[in-house]
Amino acid sequence: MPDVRAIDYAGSERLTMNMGPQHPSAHGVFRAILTLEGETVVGVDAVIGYLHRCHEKLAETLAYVQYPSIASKTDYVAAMSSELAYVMAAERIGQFEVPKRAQYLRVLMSELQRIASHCLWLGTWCMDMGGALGGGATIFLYCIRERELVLDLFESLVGARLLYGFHQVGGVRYDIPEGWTAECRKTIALIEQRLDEYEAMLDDNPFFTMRTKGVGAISRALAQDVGVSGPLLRGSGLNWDLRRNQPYSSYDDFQFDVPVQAAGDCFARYRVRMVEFRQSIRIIRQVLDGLPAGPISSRPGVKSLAQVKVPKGEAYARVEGPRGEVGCFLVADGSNKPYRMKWRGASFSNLAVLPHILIGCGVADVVAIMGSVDPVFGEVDR
Amino acid sequence: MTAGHDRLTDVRAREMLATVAGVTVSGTGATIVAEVASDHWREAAQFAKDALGCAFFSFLTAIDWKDQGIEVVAWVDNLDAPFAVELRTKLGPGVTACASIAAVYRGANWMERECFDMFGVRFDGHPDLRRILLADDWAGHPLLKSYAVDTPHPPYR
Amino acid sequence: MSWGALPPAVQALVMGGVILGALTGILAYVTLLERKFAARLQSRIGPYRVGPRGLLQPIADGVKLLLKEDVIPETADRPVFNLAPVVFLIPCLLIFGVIPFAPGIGVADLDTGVLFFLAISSVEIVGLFMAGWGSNNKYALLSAMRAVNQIISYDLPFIMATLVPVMLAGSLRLSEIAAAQSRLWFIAYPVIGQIAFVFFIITAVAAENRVPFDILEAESELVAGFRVEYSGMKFAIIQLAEYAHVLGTSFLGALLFLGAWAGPGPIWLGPVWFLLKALLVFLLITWVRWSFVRIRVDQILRVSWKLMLPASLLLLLATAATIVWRTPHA
Amino acid sequence: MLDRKRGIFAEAWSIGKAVGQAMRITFVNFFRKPVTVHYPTVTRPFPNRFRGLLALTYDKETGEENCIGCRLCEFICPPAVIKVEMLKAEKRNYAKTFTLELYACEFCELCVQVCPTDAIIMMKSFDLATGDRREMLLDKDRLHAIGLQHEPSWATGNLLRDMQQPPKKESKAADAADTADKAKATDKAAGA
Repeated sequence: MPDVRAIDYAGSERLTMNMGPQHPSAHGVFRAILTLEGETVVGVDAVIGYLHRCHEKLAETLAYVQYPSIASKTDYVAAMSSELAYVMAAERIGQFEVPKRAQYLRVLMSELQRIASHCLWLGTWCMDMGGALGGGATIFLYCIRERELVLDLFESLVGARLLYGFHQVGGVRYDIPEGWTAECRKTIALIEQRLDEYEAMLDDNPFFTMRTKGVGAISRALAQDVGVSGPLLRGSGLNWDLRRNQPYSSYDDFQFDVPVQAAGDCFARYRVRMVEFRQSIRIIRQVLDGLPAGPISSRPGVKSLAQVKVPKGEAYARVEGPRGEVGCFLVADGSNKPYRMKWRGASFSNLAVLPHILIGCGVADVVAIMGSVDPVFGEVDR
Repeated sequence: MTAGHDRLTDVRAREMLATVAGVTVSGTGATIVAEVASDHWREAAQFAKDALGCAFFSFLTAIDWKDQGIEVVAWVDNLDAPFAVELRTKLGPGVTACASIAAVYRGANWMERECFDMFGVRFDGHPDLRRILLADDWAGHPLLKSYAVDTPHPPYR
Repeated sequence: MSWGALPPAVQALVMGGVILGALTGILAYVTLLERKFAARLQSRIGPYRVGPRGLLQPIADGVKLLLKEDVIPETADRPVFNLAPVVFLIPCLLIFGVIPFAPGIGVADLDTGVLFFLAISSVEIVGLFMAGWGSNNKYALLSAMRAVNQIISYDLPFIMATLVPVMLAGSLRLSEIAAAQSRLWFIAYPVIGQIAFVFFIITAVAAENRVPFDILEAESELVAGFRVEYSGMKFAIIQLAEYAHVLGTSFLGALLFLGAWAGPGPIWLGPVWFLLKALLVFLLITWVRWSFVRIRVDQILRVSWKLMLPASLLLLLATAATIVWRTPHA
Repeated sequence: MLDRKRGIFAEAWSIGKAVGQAMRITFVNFFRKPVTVHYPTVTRPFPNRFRGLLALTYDKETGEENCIGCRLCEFICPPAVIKVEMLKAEKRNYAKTFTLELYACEFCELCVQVCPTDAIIMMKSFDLATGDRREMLLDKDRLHAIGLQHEPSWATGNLLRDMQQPPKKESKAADAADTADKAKATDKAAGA
């Protein structure tokens, strides 16, 4: 029974409309059963679970050496930060030491992944709002063009474009080939220049601001109460970023500032993410300048299943992914397979805020709000 | 913020939490692990939110300890004086009912539905307890250790 | 049998046939022009596989739509559903009847040319709403309702914007308006011309439901608007009608503001200049289309009633004032 | 769109400026070279470490099959798509059958990493589209054929493991020591 708030229009009967699961702006597989009064939404029931593969049961049957490349399939748009969460949880239980170079590489890859993920967010959001045959598609193609450059970097480093298996317990599996750093510097310089173009096209563009200012406002209390995190939390005025508040993998060696907007509406989230673009570029430059030499893993490469054994214990490792706090709560029983793994997906909680803020907005706003929440359904359904 | 009190640090929070009935505190540094008796579950959550100011709800899940029964874990954060409270309650062998904290934290609504979906834990007081990820007519609760033990080594192709 | 000896009726018939044939050819290749132009705007190539460098693409599209099965939904209101594309197409082709492509060439150069053009071009809403209603589909109905009030609310400013050159030229006959611009194109008119041209483009974009006002088939919400149940030949007719309407408006814009066939070179080059100017206006509309995000339907209506209508009324008053002030008192 | 305080003209002016700016960007882009290529005729270059199709290799000098049927790749593969049967012989062992279900392979490169004799590697090619799923069930000689068709990418078992070599023994004596002999132990087990 959707939580329907009684808005009494005189006699106009209600229209129940299905948005999804294969709706063009559904960002993957999500179905919202909207009850409409004319154009405004009066009731929302979200149906998820279409992409459910039970990662948590899989984690109980796959060893510590196998699961990182499967962990990247939870949030397939930000694979690096998903793997990092799992690997850090195991390292925290077993007190495995990670060499300095591996920590720097992890930071570098997470920030590159943030840029690529934010590119996809901006592109699909504008495509939702602007129409596939209109201005939205233009910005979508610009963003995809930039994202391809970052994916090429990942491809020359790891060999794959989206799902890497880059991390392993105790460090990373690949080192940077020569000539990669120069290519990386060239790419982020180009992206920085292209960012100014996106902002010129969108920032004070009346069509864009009309669609986003004051739409889908999330209050500070509601944000914390539902567990919304990342750009949504910082868009609602909360200065909370795991990279700075609870630094992991030597994030405290780098200077970067955390954007916070007070309004909490779609435009605030847009501003937060655009500033995050630039901060990630700033971090990448600092990492590339200070990359130490040395080994990339404190344990030998994967040779057999029983190679990594994590002693008995529990740990909750939190990573600041592009969509928010990606956490992996790991219970280890000393064997080479975890006893229980809970995956805290950022998009799951970010999506849980939708039924609270969609009541009362128009159908077109539902699309704009969905885009600004930027859910990825591999992470929602796990 | 909640009831005006001085700069709440994790040390003070630990003492305040210890005074609550049915709660034994452990854990080091900024993470306070609170073992809660299952009948004090909702009061402990309410206390954490109001007195300790843990407004940020991170997640709620369960662990199936086979014969010792199911243990429900909730992780809440105080973002200003950064410390985290890990509320844990053992439901006892064979018990699958637990108090719902969806009234305290709205984020727990979906998390508890997922816990019911995966573990079969019935949260009484939950406004709309039904399966969230699996189909409504799905038989069994996958994350229980007793589930699908007989199926051969994956893949299930 | 020289051209003059033919009875006027046959003359008009032959001229109509010639223009219709030329028009379908131009329309087909206008779609390709738009796709290639939009592709370049988005740093990609556009259709290149069919024929040399993609030139046969429109023909391929036409044949494909012809061969596609023509599905009629079972619960559709059959007569309304089948008639809608035709009612949608007729006005869009009729508007070309009144446009003079060169001093002598033109099907019918009515003395109330502009009035005829505006009246006929707003009849297409009937066909559109029939399509929305006929297909008995929730999304189509919602989008048809939106379309009706959007087009009506933007027709008024559109009429005001087209009246400015009419007042400057002092006549409704299109060829006279073109002739009046021999000295000075109306777009070059000191202040009034530029504002009128900008208004014309904005309302033209809105009247044809192009982005940023294309709430009508906002696929992220309404999946394809009123066309969702159409397929095969009927879908091709609706597409053709829509492009015909845009092309008709850009021909009108070229005639009203850019001095239809005025241009250097011999006299018979007139129609070519006219076509080039029309394509220029068409590309301008397309350029606007590919640069903006769509705005919400209630915002569109608010913009139209609160901003466009008062502004265009003001513009008309200003034009009248300048005309009275500039013409020496008789 | 119409906030009263700035008056109609300032409002119209800012809208005009923003509209002009947005259209300038699309216009500037009109003259940039398009990034898309005519795919089938023009293909983008493969990076050196490309993870493409899987293939079995032959030993360079002796021309023999590298695979010794040790089934390490079968155990490590997360979706368990590889099935190997060992054929015992006097000097060394061979793989009697080696099937790989390509339609379920995730290209995670763990099998290449664990292979002690660099038998299974990945090629710089990805287009093996077939009309029939059964063709995606690759057997030994199909895998060998693919190995000869395309250009192999950089990664082989030993190269990957050397890259991940943990710090030298003297710097972290205790930890490195036991992991090193554990690694040797598994080598011996694999080699036997």
